[in-house]
Amino acid sequence: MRREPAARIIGKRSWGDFHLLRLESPDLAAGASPGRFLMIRTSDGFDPLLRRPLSLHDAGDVWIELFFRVAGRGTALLAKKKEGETLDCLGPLGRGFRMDGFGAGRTAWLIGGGRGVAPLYYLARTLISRGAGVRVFYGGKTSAEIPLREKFESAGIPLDCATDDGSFGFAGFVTALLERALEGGRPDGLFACGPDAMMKRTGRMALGLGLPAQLSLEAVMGCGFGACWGCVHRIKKDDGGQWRKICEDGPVFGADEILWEEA
Amino acid sequence: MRREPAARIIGKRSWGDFHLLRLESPDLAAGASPGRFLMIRTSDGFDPLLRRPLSLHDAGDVWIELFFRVAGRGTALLAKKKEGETLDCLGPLGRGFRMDGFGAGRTAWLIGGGRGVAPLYYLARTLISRGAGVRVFYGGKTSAEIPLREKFESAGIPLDCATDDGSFGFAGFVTALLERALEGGRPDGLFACGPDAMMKRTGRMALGLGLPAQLSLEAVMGCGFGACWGCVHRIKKDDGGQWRKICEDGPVFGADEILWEEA
Amino acid sequence: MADLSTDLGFLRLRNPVLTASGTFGYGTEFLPFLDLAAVGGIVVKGLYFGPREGNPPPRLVETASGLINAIGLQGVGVERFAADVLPELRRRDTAVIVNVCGSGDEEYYRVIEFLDGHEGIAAYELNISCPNVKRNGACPAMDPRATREIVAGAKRRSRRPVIAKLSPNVTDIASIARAAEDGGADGISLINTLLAMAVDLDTRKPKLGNVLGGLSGPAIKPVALRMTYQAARAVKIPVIGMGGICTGRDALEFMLVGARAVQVGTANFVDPASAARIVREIGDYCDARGLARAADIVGTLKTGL
Amino acid sequence: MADLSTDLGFLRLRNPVLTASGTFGYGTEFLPFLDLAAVGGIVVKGLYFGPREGNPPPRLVETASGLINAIGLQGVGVERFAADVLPELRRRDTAVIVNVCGSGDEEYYRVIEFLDGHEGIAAYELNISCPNVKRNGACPAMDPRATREIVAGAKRRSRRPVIAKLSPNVTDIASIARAAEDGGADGISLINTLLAMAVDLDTRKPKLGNVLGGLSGPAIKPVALRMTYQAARAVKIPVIGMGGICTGRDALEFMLVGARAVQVGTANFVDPASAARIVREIGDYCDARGLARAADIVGTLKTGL
Ligand SMILES: Cc1cc2nc3c(=O)[nH]c(=O)nc-3n(C[C@H](O)[C@H](O)[C@H](O)COP(=O)(O)OP(=O)(O)OC[C@H]3O[C@@H](n4cnc5c(N)ncnc54)[C@H](O)[C@@H]3O)c2cc1C
Ligand SMILES: Cc1cc2nc3c(=O)[nH]c(=O)nc-3n(C[C@H](O)[C@H](O)[C@H](O)COP(=O)(O)OP(=O)(O)OC[C@H]3O[C@@H](n4cnc5c(N)ncnc54)[C@H](O)[C@@H]3O)c2cc1C
Ligand SMILES: Cc1cc2nc3c(=O)[nH]c(=O)nc-3n(C[C@H](O)[C@H](O)[C@H](O)COP(=O)(O)O)c2cc1C
Ligand SMILES: Cc1cc2nc3c(=O)[nH]c(=O)nc-3n(C[C@H](O)[C@H](O)[C@H](O)COP(=O)(O)O)c2cc1C
Ligand code: FES
Ligand code: FES
Repeated sequence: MRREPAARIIGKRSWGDFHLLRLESPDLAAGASPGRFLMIRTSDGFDPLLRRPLSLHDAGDVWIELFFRVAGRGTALLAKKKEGETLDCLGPLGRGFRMDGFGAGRTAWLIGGGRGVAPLYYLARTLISRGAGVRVFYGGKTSAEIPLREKFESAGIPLDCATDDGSFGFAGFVTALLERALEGGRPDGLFACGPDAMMKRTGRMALGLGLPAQLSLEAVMGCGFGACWGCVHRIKKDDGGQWRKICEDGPVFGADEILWEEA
Repeated sequence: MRREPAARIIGKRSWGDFHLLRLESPDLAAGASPGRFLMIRTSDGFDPLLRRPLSLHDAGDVWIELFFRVAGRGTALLAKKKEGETLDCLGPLGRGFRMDGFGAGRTAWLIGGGRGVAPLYYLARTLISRGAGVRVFYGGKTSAEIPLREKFESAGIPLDCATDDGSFGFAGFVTALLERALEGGRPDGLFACGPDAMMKRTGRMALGLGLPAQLSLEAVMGCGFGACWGCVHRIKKDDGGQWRKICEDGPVFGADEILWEEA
Repeated sequence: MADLSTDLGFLRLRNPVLTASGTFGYGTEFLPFLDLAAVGGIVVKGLYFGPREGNPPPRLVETASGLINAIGLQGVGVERFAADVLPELRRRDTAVIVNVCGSGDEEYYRVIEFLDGHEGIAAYELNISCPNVKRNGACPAMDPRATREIVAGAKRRSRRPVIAKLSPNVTDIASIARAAEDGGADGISLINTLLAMAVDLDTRKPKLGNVLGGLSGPAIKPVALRMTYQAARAVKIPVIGMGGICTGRDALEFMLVGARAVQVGTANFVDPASAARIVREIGDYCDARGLARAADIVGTLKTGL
Repeated sequence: MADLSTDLGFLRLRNPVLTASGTFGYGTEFLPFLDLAAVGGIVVKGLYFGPREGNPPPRLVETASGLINAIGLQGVGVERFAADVLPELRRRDTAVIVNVCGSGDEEYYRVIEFLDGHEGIAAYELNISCPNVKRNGACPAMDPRATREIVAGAKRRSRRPVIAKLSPNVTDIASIARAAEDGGADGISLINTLLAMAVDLDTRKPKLGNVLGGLSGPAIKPVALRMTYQAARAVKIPVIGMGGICTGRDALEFMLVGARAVQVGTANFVDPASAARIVREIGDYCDARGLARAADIVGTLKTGL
């Protein structure tokens, strides 16, 4: 029977609205793989009521890390937690990135925007440890919104940054940076996480070039483990589409599976 | 226009379930007098929704103190607050103890049980500074429930303690201790704060002996400033009684004004 | 600065924020906390003809993001209101709406006839929806016919505009709203509290002296918003929305679904300056979005229907 | 250890805690978190005859202490349920109640007739109260006559007990409860969700793909408790209470006002082991108070009426 482990915060770093927590928990670490996520309680009371989904940002033998941006009340409460406090976490949940085939001699390009970069650090580390070549494209509105660039760099992960305002790296969307890079060469696969618009664009690009791409999707989640049917996205089926659960069948889907609604 | 001052916690002490907070706030201190109270928010969210009433436990020129016992969710949240954090407080509110006439040569006996002792420290200090003779009767279930006894003693306030289990001082209710003391002598007035049963008993005793007594009553409070009519208690009027607001017309009433409902 | 003024047809308000009846006392309780001229107007505590005792305590229970009350409309009655409170309110620059109560239709009419003889009242709000008085929570606003009749009766007698305050404890709020309109109401306001209950497991007794009470506060906002939306689509007279409003954004959401003005209730207890703060927040929102008039947002929800 | 067993007349349960339909999937989703044999029984997600697409997202909005959903009963239909889910559930030692849906009366009956041919179902719960399907939130449980007729129709066809699940979106819950009883229901369950709405101020659009949705969770508990109380006093058949139950004490409060069993809904999302924990907490409470049988608390509220 899976229990809800109360994980202790053993490390914390903050950059403005962005926060990184390291939790001690062999249970959570045991089920960890890149792209999977936890459902986390942010208050003891009933307001906010629901848990919040956060991706595994990294994991070791007895610890995991979370990286998040304050988006509303739940994440604001989470940002107030201090070292030594415990978090009520459920997980790891969902189907993460599929890395089979990505070993020596294969290259993977990872694209993340804003908080969407969270799962990519863990993914990059894991792919590299399998021998794959990795390049990360990391975008934000301003240089303050790409706080993890040093972390990637000091881990020796090749990194290209983009900021909308040009305050660091390429000036423009990270998808435009990716587009430019794709003119110069092709990886064996793309892995992306970020807002819907970015996922849609990355997916289109990949499909256009015939590149396999895995996209991690977001949705408001009621439960995180397949019980509420609240988190659906349209996924291809036969000749049409079908609402499938992001929490259970995803959050990572192939770009070729995803159907985007007309806006 | 009265504002809600956000008061900073500049000191904290705890004894198990009991906590003492010192808040820096010239605004709150300005309106302070013994028996008045504050309405305090315990959460940023909507659960708990309402403020919680807490008496002034002491006050100086730019600070006030609160002394409370964890009774439920609101006070539990309050107990978690740390030095340096701010509290959203409304007040001081209500009509406190009336001390006119209590100067040199007059004696006041103060009776408090459990958290009900909170306002009596401030009252005792103030009466003493006016020259009155003061004696405090302080009761709790066990010795752990009378944590303020050292504080009273080091302030030189004469103190008689009672515990239900006899683990400290007189063995029995503080009202029984008072009863015994009244056999040996009479003060010029009684001042009491505690649970309803204790207030009822103290009031009866005072009326029987023809002693003036002021009792501080409790009720669940919606607003604390007279707007919701939620906190009423039956108060004598002409030949009958009338629901009067504890927050505005009290919380301190004369024992001779209060009508107790039959249980 | 955006224009916040609000036209209810029968009444022009400086801004769309009123205080809800029973949550703002007689107004004077709030003088230490806010300037009455900062809000669009105040709806005073429900008035019966004579003074009322109200229900035995406990009268309040806090629930998850909500509050149940069973005050039972304790109050001073019209004579003392007219003698003591009205003169005080007349000196403040604010629209005063009186929440009118009655044990039967006749009492409502007597309250109106009495108050019609006094100045300083902008409109009456007929409280036909209070669940705290009768022990089963019944009220005229639960039935279209009773609603139409009492509104028509009040209109016939009143020299002032009449707003019908509706109950959420109904199957079909649209039909009740239409009944109020048919009866001649100048406007409707909703929602009053949801009939509710709390019990003490240990003593096995109800937590309220009155057994049943009315639920208010943020907990009920999603229901209030839905009913305001349904009512606003059902009638042509102006709708005043309320239920759990705590911020300027909350207020604007009610306007978005069709309310021309809003009332702030339980929030006044938590933060006595709420109503004035909400006015400021509405202004700030409009300014930030470049909206010239707050009223332009009324009923502009895009449902794709 | 107190005896937690619960007799609904038509069904004996090991304890009074069921999981509420739509909040517990088909049961199997929870196998990693709890032992299905620990709860009194499970009510599976609402089933139409055929597979259903459900509503477009967004389908959920969190509110103060509550959750609005407009899932729209996405589901696999009876054939796949009988083929894939039922055999799996039969292997678990728990009572399975199927929540039966329909677009019209006939579809309800077809679901029942089909499922009557399969083993491993303890009872049907007629979902005549789902506010998420039609855009105005209407449902049979809003009308006494429609309730009586559909219940009677289901009873005539079913070889199994039929529980009618009632809507809170009504003026008079007692009359609907009696209509279900008159129609021959073996029990009633309540409340389904409160019809609600949320809007996005900035985009001026509804926050739910379906515009309206149903409010659940702790926010609605005071309303649910009141309606359970009123319904239990109106009928003789057993009442199953729900709405915001998160703890053993919550569950016992519903029993105190007259529910013979309870259902746990939204709490399953927050803590997937909720239902089993609530069973434990009921046991602990009874033991601490020296209550030999949890069922003894049913309907023992002292109202002084
Ligand atoms: C599988 C998954 C993994 C995620 N991983 C991370 C992560 O590693 N780091 C990170 O910073 N964020 C992550 N998110 C997003 C994160 O869950 C939301 O930012 C968070 O739930 C917002 O909660 P809140 O209470 O702070 O904001 P709220 O006040 O609830 O909402 C603020 C705004 O965000 C929107 N929102 C709320 N929940 C979600 C959601 N689940 N998805 C998208 N938008 C939402 C709301 O509609 C609103 O506009 C992830 C989301 C999913 C689905
Ligand atoms: C004027 C006044 C002054 C007070 N001063 C102090 C003080 O200085 N120190 C102190 O420790 N306590 C004081 N109290 C009591 C204190 O307000 C309550 O203990 C507190 O509100 C409980 O909140 P909670 O959220 O912790 O408990 P809840 O979970 O709200 O309730 C726990 C239990 O306490 C009961 N309760 C809740 N509110 C009150 C209330 N206002 N009065 C009585 N019972 C209540 C509830 O019914 C419940 O049984 C005072 C009360 C009043 C009215
Ligand atoms: C303590 C209290 C007293 C109330 N008294 C009245 C009243 O006298 N007349 C009335 O029409 N509504 C009364 N109401 C209902 C409010 O005016 C309002 O309709 C309801 O509380 C919903 O708004 P809210 O959620 O903002 O509080 C009262 C509400 C509360 C909480
Ligand atoms: C996401 C969700 C889906 C639901 N689906 C159904 C359903 O299929 N059939 C049904 O009768 N009730 C359904 N309900 C209502 C619940 O069974 C229950 O009546 C309601 O949520 C109140 O209980 P709660 O507050 O404990 O959640 C659903 C509720 C939620 C939150
Ligand atoms: S979040 Fe509940 S099914 Fe996906
Ligand atoms: S607490 Fe509101 S009137 Fe006293």
